[in-house]
Amino acid sequence: GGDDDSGDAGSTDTGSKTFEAGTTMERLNKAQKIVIGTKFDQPGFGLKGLDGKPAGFDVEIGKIVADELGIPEDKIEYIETPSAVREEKIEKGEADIVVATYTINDKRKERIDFAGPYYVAGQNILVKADDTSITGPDSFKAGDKKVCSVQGSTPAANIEQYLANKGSQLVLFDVYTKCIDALNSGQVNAVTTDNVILLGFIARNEGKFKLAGENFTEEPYGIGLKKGDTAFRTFINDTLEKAYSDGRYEGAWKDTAGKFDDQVPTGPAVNRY
Amino acid sequence: MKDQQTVLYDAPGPRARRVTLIVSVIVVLAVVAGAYFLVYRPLDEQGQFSMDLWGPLIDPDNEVFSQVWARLRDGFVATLTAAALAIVSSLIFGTALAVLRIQLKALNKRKFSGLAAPAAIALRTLSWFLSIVSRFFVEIFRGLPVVITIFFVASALPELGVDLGDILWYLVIGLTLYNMVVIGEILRSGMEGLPGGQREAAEAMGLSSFQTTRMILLPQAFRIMLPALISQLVVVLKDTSLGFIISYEEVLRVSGQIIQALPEPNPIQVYAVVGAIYILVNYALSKLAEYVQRRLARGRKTAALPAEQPPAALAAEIEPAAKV
Amino acid sequence: MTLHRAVTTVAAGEPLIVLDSVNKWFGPLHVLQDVSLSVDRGEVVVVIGPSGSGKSTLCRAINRLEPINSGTITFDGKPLPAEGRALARLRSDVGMVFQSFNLFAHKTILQNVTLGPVKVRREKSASARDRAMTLLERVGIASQAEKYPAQLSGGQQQRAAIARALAMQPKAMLFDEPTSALDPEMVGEVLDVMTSLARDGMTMVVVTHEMGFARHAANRVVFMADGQLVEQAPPDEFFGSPKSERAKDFLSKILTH
Amino acid sequence: MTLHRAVTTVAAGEPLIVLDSVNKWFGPLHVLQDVSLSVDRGEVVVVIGPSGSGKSTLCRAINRLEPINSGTITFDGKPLPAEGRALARLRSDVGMVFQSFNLFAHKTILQNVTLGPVKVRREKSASARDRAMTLLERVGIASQAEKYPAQLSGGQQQRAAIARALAMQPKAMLFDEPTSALDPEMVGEVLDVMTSLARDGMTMVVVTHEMGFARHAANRVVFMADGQLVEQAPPDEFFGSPKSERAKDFLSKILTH
Amino acid sequence: MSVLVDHFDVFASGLWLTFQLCLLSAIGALILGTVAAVMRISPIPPLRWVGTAYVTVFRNCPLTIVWFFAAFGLPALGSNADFLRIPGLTSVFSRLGVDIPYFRFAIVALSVYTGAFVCEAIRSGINAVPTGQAEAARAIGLTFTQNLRHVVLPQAWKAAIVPLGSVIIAMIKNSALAGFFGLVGELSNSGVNLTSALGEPIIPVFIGVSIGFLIMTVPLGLLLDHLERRRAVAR
Ligand SMILES: Nc1ncnc2c1ncn2[C@@H]1O[C@H](COP(=O)(O)OP(=O)(O)OP(=O)(O)O)[C@@H](O)[C@H]1O
Ligand SMILES: Nc1ncnc2c1ncn2[C@@H]1O[C@H](COP(=O)(O)OP(=O)(O)OP(=O)(O)O)[C@@H](O)[C@H]1O
Ligand SMILES: [Mg+2]
Ligand SMILES: [Mg+2]
Repeated sequence: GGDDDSGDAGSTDTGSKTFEAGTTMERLNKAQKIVIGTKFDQPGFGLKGLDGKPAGFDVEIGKIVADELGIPEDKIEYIETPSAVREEKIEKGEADIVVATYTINDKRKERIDFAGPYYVAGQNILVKADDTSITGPDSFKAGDKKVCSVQGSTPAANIEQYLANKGSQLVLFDVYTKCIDALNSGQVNAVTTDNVILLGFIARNEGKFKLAGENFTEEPYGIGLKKGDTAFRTFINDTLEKAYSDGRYEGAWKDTAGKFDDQVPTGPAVNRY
Repeated sequence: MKDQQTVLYDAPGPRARRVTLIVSVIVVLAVVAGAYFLVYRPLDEQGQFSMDLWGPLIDPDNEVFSQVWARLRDGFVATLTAAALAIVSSLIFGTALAVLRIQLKALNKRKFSGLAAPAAIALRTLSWFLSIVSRFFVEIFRGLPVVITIFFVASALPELGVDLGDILWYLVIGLTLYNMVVIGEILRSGMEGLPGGQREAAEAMGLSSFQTTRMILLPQAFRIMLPALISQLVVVLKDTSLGFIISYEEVLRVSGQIIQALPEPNPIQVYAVVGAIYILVNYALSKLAEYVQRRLARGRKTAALPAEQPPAALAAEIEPAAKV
Repeated sequence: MTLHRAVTTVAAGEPLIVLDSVNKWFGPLHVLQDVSLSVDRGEVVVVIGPSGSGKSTLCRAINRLEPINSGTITFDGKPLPAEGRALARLRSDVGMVFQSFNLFAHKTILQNVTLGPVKVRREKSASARDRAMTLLERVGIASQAEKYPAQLSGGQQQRAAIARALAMQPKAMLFDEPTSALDPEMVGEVLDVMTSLARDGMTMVVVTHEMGFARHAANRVVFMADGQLVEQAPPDEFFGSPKSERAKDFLSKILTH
Repeated sequence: MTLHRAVTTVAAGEPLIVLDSVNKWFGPLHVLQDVSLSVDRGEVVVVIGPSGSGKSTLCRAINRLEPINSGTITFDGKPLPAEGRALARLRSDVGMVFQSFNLFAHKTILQNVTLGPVKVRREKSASARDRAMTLLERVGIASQAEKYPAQLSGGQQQRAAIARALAMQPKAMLFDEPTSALDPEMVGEVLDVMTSLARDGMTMVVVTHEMGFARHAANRVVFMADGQLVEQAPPDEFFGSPKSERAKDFLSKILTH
Repeated sequence: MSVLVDHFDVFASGLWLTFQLCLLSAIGALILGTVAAVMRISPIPPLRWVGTAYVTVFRNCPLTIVWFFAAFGLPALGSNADFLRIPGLTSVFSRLGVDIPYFRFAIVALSVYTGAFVCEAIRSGINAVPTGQAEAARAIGLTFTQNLRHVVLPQAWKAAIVPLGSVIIAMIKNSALAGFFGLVGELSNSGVNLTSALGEPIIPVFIGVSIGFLIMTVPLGLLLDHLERRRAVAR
């Protein structure tokens, strides 16, 4: 992880931050501790490294928020929040915020609130570098191309509608690395999920893979927090905007997901609903 | 008791020994050739034996060697923790279940003629009801895939407002639900498989039904079933790997994370190493079961080792290596 | 049938065990058919008969290991209790010795013998132990007290089982083919113990094929066939001149070879 | 030892089975110690001795169900073959009857009896069947031919087992405690069959505890103890005046009760 | 509970696919297990070693690892398990013939893993035949193969039926892992898909999945209990 140069601007004045009494910000600052939910198995965004600590763009965003709350890095506790349990962890208060490639949608907003988005991903398709037969999701309609994704994921549900025959075209695993192995050894022709994840694999396997065409969905990643905590949501949105402008956002990207995609994204406009 | 195998054919004479030798040599050659052409060569051509892939696992000088093994160790500790907790609680609850079912069986035969009619009817209904419930419990958890049970526990309990915090506990409960039923049935069939004379002798002496179960049947069932119980430990140890479904960080899930974090992904190598460790540990356990079995057969501190004790629908898991 | 009743009521002493018109079915099989029998205090009754005639069932009915379908069984003046504490108390008054010994395999001989007195009679374990050792002495296996059943020969195990039954200070003893599972050279040692018990005045019901024992130790021989009590008489009379055809036939089969 | 050899070679007839200095170990246990024995054609030899003395092992060694460690066994003038067809042929010449019958549980009585002739001797199944029925007739269970072993009484099963052995038209028969697993009233029927076989001149080696049979059917009684062949003599002589202490002791134990 | 009705087709087709997988794997496991068992009782030591090694490895290794090697090790060896595209079978079990090999890999994984347990069940059946039977057969002069064919195996088969049934039940339950190794549309995978991707409530969906498995396992278990009781009485 490249956290050494991103946080020091704020970490010197830890104690000096003050927040309005009764807010979540004040509570967390007083406690000098925050629990951040993230993924442990998502290269580039949240992946548990060999040192046992998670690293990635989501983790860096979490650190920026913590820093703004006056909490030093070593006081952050990370818990794993796989897709299925994210809402629950927030509702129960087990995680103060969840930064975990968390697509904002209305169904989820019924249970929790989102700050952000801080990044807009989109579903895309990964193919072998010399493959010209697949140019987008429509290439699957013919029924002869096989595609891989992860069990129970939104990308898997999205791609299904482009398939002529699910049984002979779709392969699902529990993690994307298995899809990459299957693509490598020829059991499938393509892997589909959010572009950033795919970019990670392109970078790790130099010259072997490429993206086939443009993103065909929009996946705005947000930061999940307890429903109704508007003050906290506003605070995080402010923090994000601040980070866009003062270079911390760019730094976070470059050290993590930027290793796969040198094109630094512009911070998307936050949605203060 | 002689092994069936040893009486199937005669002690070999000179000609039989010669034939055996020739066939043996052919078999060995075939196995070696098969291993070379079907396994070694294709893997080697793909560079699966390169040190880039194996280094992090077997080369102490590799820069990530110690980190990889530190994580693997944490994974194994997590695996062993879950397995140990699960086996202990399965033993406790399984024993209770077995005793309950045996007692209910005895109770269902009683007429409670000494009591007033309503009380007798109430007691008989209660014991009948409990028998049905325990039977259902057994059938359901014995028939469900353990993955499903674990997943169900981990998602249903929080939804019902029971929050245990650490996912370890969901895994332990899921494993326990299945294994307590299996162990309960092992013990129950062990008790029922004891020579009928043991129970009769105890009852003829004036011991109550519960005393008989507790002092005469259960201790002997434990001894007889010890090998099967140890083999069940192997099952639990293997099944902890199903914790990945609720993202419990046991050794296989940790392995997955290691593979993703290494610069050169090497799933085949990592899983081969982890698999080998699993096999070694479980093999040692089944050897222990075998040893215990032999000691029991020699010492015969129990009334009898029934000819075959695994109850239907369980034998697969409990059949100790020693027995078969 | 009435004849038998007459015989038994004429006998000296006071009846300890009385079976009256006992019937027992196993499903469609009528294994005890209207059996009436009375055993006096101090009497030794030997039951013989072909395999499957219901001898074991009779024996087991007396301490209600086998419930009966009709008729009554009285022990020491009281009808057999049906279940629960009362039944357990009755059973502790009737010692039972099985063909297959049925020693508790996970306990030493001494523990086998003291278990009943301590757990059922709630005796002090020290005194139970002392009495157990005396009994083991009496049946000649005091030196084996600390061993497990599997370490003993069949004859020794059966003698331990007798000591275990005696430890409850029973009013009567039931023996169900106590020597059938023994190697021939061990039969004698068990019969010796039983003979000495009989001499000491224990009330005994013994199912056995050992005609020698029946001849010299029994007060009365009872012959069963097909669930019926066919004939009963003192041993001399029974072996000398059996009345029924079936008894003659049976005796000819087992005494010729 | 030399004495015994002398006795057997003096005997009339021609030896069919000859054991010479046979030794057999089970691990450290020396179960046959330098055993020499010769059985003549038509002779009936009864082997007795305490449990564990090696009687069964001796019996099983004769048709090589148990290989021996040293010494030689000759059958009908030829040493026992070690393996293969020759061994199978030898075994088909030696009938064996076990204590636990060992009838093939999944075949009818008739199938049990015809299996050997058809599969080993390659007889036509019709002729094998005819002969089987004659044999079943002879042992008195022809009416049970179509039943499965489990449907028969012990005595009937053992007689079927004898018929099965006879169906191979053996030159000698080995019996290992053929009546020990039987109810007492069935012992007679099996012994009767064996006695008639003996009368017909079959060469027989019989391990048994039935002293009556030994007395009236045996030409010679062999007493074993601790793996050794301690004493052998005609039955009258052996039962009348046993020479060795161990034989006296053994006889006193099994004949008194 | 309306999920069960709304998505009945999903559950039904999941059950059907799981059933196909189990049926084919059971056949494979029985074949492998029988071969291994024969090897393990043969008089040829290296055959016994191979049989023993097979059983030791697969009994002691978690199924997830076995499955991993079936799904990723086989491709590494250059195989798509095409030997399972058996002409007659592919027309009945269409998944067997599709280009995606994961149904075939699933069969390989389950068969190879279960075969080890089948081997032990068969051996336990052989051991359950009283030794006297084989001895009596030898005593009338039957050879090793005659002995096996006419005396031991016909009886062992009966004794092995119950343990074999238990092994098959365990296999049916183990098939629930197929969804994690590339097989789309199998019962448990359908459940995960309904809850995670389509956001259906967890409890009813998993009750549906559970019913699907119990439909297969419980009757089989009851049948075995029954067989076992009958055998116990017969004995
Ligand atoms: N638990 C039972 N269930 C069904 N039938 C039984 C049961 N116990 C005994 N029987 C049958 O009842 C009849 C009498 O059995 P019992 O054991 O009393 O005979 P026995 O005279 O003791 O015979 P043996 O000399 O063989 O011991 C037999 O036909 C037997 O098969
Ligand atoms: N397969 C075996 N392995 C090890 N020891 C054995 C084996 N078979 C028999 N023995 C031992 O060899 C000795 C002789 O056994 P054997 O069966 O020949 O005695 P036996 O005289 O027939 O006794 P019994 O009257 O009890 O049948 C015994 O001590 C027995 O324990
Ligand atoms: Mg009886
Ligand atoms: Mg013997």
